[in-house]
Amino acid sequence: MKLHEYETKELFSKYGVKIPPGIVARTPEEVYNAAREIGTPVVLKAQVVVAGRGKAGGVKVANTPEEALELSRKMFGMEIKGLTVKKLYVTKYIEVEREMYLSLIIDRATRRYLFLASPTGGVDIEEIAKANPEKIKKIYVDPFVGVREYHIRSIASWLGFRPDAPQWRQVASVVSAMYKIMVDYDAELVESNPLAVTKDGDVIPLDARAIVDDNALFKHSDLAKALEEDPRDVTEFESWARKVGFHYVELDGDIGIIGNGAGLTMSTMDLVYHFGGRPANFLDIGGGASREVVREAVKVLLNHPRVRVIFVNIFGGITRADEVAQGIREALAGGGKPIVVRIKGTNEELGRKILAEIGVPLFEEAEEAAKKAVELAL
Amino acid sequence: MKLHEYETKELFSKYGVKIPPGIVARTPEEVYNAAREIGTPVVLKAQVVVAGRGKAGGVKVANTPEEALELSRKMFGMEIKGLTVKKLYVTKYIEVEREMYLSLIIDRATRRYLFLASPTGGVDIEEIAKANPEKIKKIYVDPFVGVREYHIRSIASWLGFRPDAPQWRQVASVVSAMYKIMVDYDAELVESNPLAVTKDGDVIPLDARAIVDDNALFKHSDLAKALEEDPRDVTEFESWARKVGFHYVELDGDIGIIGNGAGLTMSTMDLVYHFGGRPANFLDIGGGASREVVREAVKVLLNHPRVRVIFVNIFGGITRADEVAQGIREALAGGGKPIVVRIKGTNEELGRKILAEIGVPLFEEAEEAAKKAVELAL
Amino acid sequence: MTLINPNTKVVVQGATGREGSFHLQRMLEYGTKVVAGVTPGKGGVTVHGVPVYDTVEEAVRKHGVNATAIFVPAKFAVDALLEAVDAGVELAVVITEHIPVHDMLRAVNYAKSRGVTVIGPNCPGVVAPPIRTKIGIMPNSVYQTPGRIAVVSRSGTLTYEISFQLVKRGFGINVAIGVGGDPVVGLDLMEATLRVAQDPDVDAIVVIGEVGGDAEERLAKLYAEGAIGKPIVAYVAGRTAPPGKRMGHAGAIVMLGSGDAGGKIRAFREAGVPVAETPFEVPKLLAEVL
Amino acid sequence: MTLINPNTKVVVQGATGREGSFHLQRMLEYGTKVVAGVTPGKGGVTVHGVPVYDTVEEAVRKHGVNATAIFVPAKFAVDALLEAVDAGVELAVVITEHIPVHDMLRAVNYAKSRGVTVIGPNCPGVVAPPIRTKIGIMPNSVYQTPGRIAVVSRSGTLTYEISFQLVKRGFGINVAIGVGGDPVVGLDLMEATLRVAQDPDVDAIVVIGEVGGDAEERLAKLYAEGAIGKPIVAYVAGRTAPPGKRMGHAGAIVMLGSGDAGGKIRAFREAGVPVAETPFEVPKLLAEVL
Repeated sequence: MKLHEYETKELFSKYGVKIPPGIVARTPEEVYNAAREIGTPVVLKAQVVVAGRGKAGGVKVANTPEEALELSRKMFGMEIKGLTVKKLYVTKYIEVEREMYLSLIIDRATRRYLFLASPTGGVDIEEIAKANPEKIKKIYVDPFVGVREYHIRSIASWLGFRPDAPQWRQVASVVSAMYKIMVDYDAELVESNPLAVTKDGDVIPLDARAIVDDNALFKHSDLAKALEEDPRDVTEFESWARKVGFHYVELDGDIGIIGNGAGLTMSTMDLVYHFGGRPANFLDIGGGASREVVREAVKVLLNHPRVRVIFVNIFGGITRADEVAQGIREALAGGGKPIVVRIKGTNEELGRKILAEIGVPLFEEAEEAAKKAVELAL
Repeated sequence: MKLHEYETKELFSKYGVKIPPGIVARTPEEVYNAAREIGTPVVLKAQVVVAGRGKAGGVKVANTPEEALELSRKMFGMEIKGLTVKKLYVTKYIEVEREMYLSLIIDRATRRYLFLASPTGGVDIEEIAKANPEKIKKIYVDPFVGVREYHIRSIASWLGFRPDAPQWRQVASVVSAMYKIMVDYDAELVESNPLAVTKDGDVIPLDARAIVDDNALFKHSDLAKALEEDPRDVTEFESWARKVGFHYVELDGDIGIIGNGAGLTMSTMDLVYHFGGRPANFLDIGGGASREVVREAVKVLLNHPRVRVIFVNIFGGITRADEVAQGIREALAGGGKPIVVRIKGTNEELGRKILAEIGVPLFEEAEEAAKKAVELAL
Repeated sequence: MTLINPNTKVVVQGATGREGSFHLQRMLEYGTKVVAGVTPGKGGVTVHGVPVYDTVEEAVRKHGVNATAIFVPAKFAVDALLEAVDAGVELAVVITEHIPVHDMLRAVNYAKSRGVTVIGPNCPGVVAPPIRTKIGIMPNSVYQTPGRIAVVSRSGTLTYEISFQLVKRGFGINVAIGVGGDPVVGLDLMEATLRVAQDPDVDAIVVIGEVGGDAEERLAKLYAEGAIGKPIVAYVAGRTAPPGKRMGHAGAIVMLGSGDAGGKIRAFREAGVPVAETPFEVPKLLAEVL
Repeated sequence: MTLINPNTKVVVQGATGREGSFHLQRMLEYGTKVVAGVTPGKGGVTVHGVPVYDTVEEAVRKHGVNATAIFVPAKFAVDALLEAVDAGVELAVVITEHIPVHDMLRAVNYAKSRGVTVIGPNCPGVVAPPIRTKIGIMPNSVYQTPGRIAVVSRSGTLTYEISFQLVKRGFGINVAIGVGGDPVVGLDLMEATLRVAQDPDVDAIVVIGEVGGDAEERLAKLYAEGAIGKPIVAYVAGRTAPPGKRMGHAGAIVMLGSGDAGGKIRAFREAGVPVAETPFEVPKLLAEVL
């Protein structure tokens, strides 16, 4: 779950970090009132969970409440990288002296938490890594040890502060807060970019974002509720698909993909692409998927406006082929689109038989099946 | 710091464990009122931090408030193993079906927490270990893992309960509370003995005690304050000595011992005993002790009524011999007792010279010095 | 044999559950010495003739169990793993999916500190046809042909698919390890490859990667440095995966600009590892490097 | 040499403090390669000619430090130890006394999981006369005679005392290790003895125990099983220590009925280890077993 800037900043604030005054607004009137309350100049920031919203016109400065009202009318409803702007975060305009970068992730290789710190920020970490890799320092934190003074020391001095500078404790506060957010909220990423030194000499997270582990949302009912109310980065199809319980990602082609297992499903997409087709989606029915899930999966693609051919590629491990076949049969009972099915695995023969009964062709190999799917989509 | 039964039980209660109703009383009148409030029969329990107070007459049942008043008059002021009874814990009398044993310590060998559980309790663990060693089960808990369901399962089933028994969750609650007390309060021991199954079928800590790491008291100002107000298991001399800042333990002989380092000081006691003398105390001035501390140490023993000879045995490591010598000289300025001094170590010659100036004999070897001290004490 | 051997004695945690019971039977059929099951509160029953206990400790004490297959639900899986570690198993295969990553991070570190090898979570496990031992959920039918090829993979079904292709073209399999699709796994693609490379009975290794993380890049680097010492053929899934999107596996995501399939394929090729364009090309490339 | 060797390069944490600075100089005088100091916020100064840094990481990077001597106050000592572990030292000697035991419990476990050997806390350290290297606070004057006797002890000053007696009677010392007086130490009396026993340059081991815990009993058991393989002479302090009282060292206490000196002496004697009645008897018994 990707957290909005305002949600992330609220967490920073909860853990004692000073953040710029800000109000979330859902209508131009709310923007106007917020601008008056906060005091102009203000910044209007589109709350969409994508990078680069500034370049896309999602961040504007308003010098009066009236200007804020005016600007917000254009910003609400804007599309930024496919996402519609529904909320604006109205924040105090802050004069900035220097922009830094600080993020916290889980490092897969070392199985530790990892801070990435750079004394220059404001652009994506990828860009810093390309232009000035020597500016990025890695500070590892073991989960059994947690953030300690020596980590803070390492980060604060790398960001350019001396222990006796007033900013030192502010950096310490940001570092501690990021770690607490990471651990307490099961985050996979907590980022402040830019982490700014203001003209007044304060260190504040001028922008911030976080991604929370979807597998841990059961522990965080407040976030789960926020996600329910504002699915943020998913299309209607994605949202629906996830509610049914499988992994679904929207792509831009016309061949609907259903696979079991993430790797096989991705490989099926790649295979379609390899033979000249364009996958419309990623739909993984997962391990141990029930007949009902398979049925719903096929139905999603039957209803998908862009999908012209459905390609089901199942190599049975924990999934039982007869369950898959029955799900497909049930889904097709209500009419259909061309379907190419390949099943191999557990209870395979039974699955084949079930499909044969409804006249759906079966392929032995995914390669032939992929070619057939691409052919049907032409 | 040894916690009283009532203090330990309050911690159990804080962490959600049901404990028998109880009130701490400091006067017979308070006992009477407590007995009325709680409802008789009640148990009067002397709050002294030693084992075996029951056998010593420190635990009595009263059937009426009047009887409680009467009994308490005899109990207040009682001496139990050298400690005076100043507080009685008045608790509801509980009918007991079965007595169990459960404690939590730090296991030095494995560097893990260790629960000791026995389905029969009420006597010291040493006695269980002697009579029924097979009844004691050890359940290790790693500090990075903490108490988990599987530990609770192991303990609860060993204590004789089935997962569907109502006592199962009560044992779980006791286990969790003990672990929390252990970690949150830096305890070295948390014990419930007996942990009782009542006639009503409840599992409750009928008696409980805990020892908190003295080195961690700075984290627990509430406990430090309680210790200040009620030094509990120390004599006046011990209390004084500890306030000065060194380790002091009262023994029953007449040769006062001052050493640097715990091992050497114990060895000095043993040496005196080996040559037929009786050590009066253990006084370790520690590593890096200042002149002031040494002076106060000698003064303590000068003022000690039982000490007839003082034996200072210093082998200088982190301690500087000249500092020791100066401390001794300063202490002796106000009059004295026979003193035998042996110093060896850092700045040794300087120390020797200082002592020579005030006519205190110096020994090369502790063995000769010990013999001399024993001789002087005859 | 890597990870497992003829003395491997397995306990199934979650043995009385639907999946646990189903796969316990498949493991027995394959030849695995499944000697015990564990389901707290169900101690005393048997599943497919295998005795079930309340605790792993009991299974270890009574049957000398040294490996576990964990099928318990995500909320309880970390506890099950820690219990197995504390009970003294040497290998833990965590099949369970959807375990919170921070919990697994701590558990994996703990297991390592106790010298326990963890495979998974969210993995198909490990299978060794030469000794007919499987701890996991791979389809038995695919792993009937022993041989000298090792398969190491971040995927489940794609592993079966490619193993199937290998067998079909006459290759035999020494061991197949699915390391798991989560961001934090006990043994990652690089580490597992390094392990199988040390087995004298392995001639070549098929590595199946996917988007997310940098295990493929780290492996490519090791290979280039000569640390593997055996031929590798790679396949990487997810060339058509969009950035910033989680592709089924919790670990299959391009984040902070790193982990895309293109970069991994490039890293392999630059290190001299041939990369198959499709799963079906793997046997062909394998034949070329042997 | 056990624990230290001619390539041991030491950083002193808390180098600018009173004790740290004092002992840094003593270590230099003895011959120890003290190449750096660390005091957060004091980076840039020098102490007795040794450069001081803000972080251990810097000391490691610039001087190839592989061992640390920690002199920082109790409240900060655990952080200092963890910092050293994360910075990659191989050996950490924690001199500091009064560290909360739970904090040390976690730190020692963590250090072990990272392969770092910890000596202490609340210890005099380690000294090896043959290579004139000392990490700790032992008086240099006592350790001037290299030889083939190892001394392993839970005490500080008592170790110097007995080492002094040994040297006086003509014995030379290979290594002396004070394992520390706390209940939880990085390497306990048994473990440290096991380590020195493996050194071919050690002929016999003097073990100095005291009340509290069961390290002496465990060592006696190992000895009886033949796991030490070298003669041991023991001394145990605290025969006159009353039960339930902490005797200076946090670890020197008889608790739950175990840990008294009598039991330890009995365990040693039953295992065939001679136990000296006084420190001064140690050299005599040593001469008898050699």
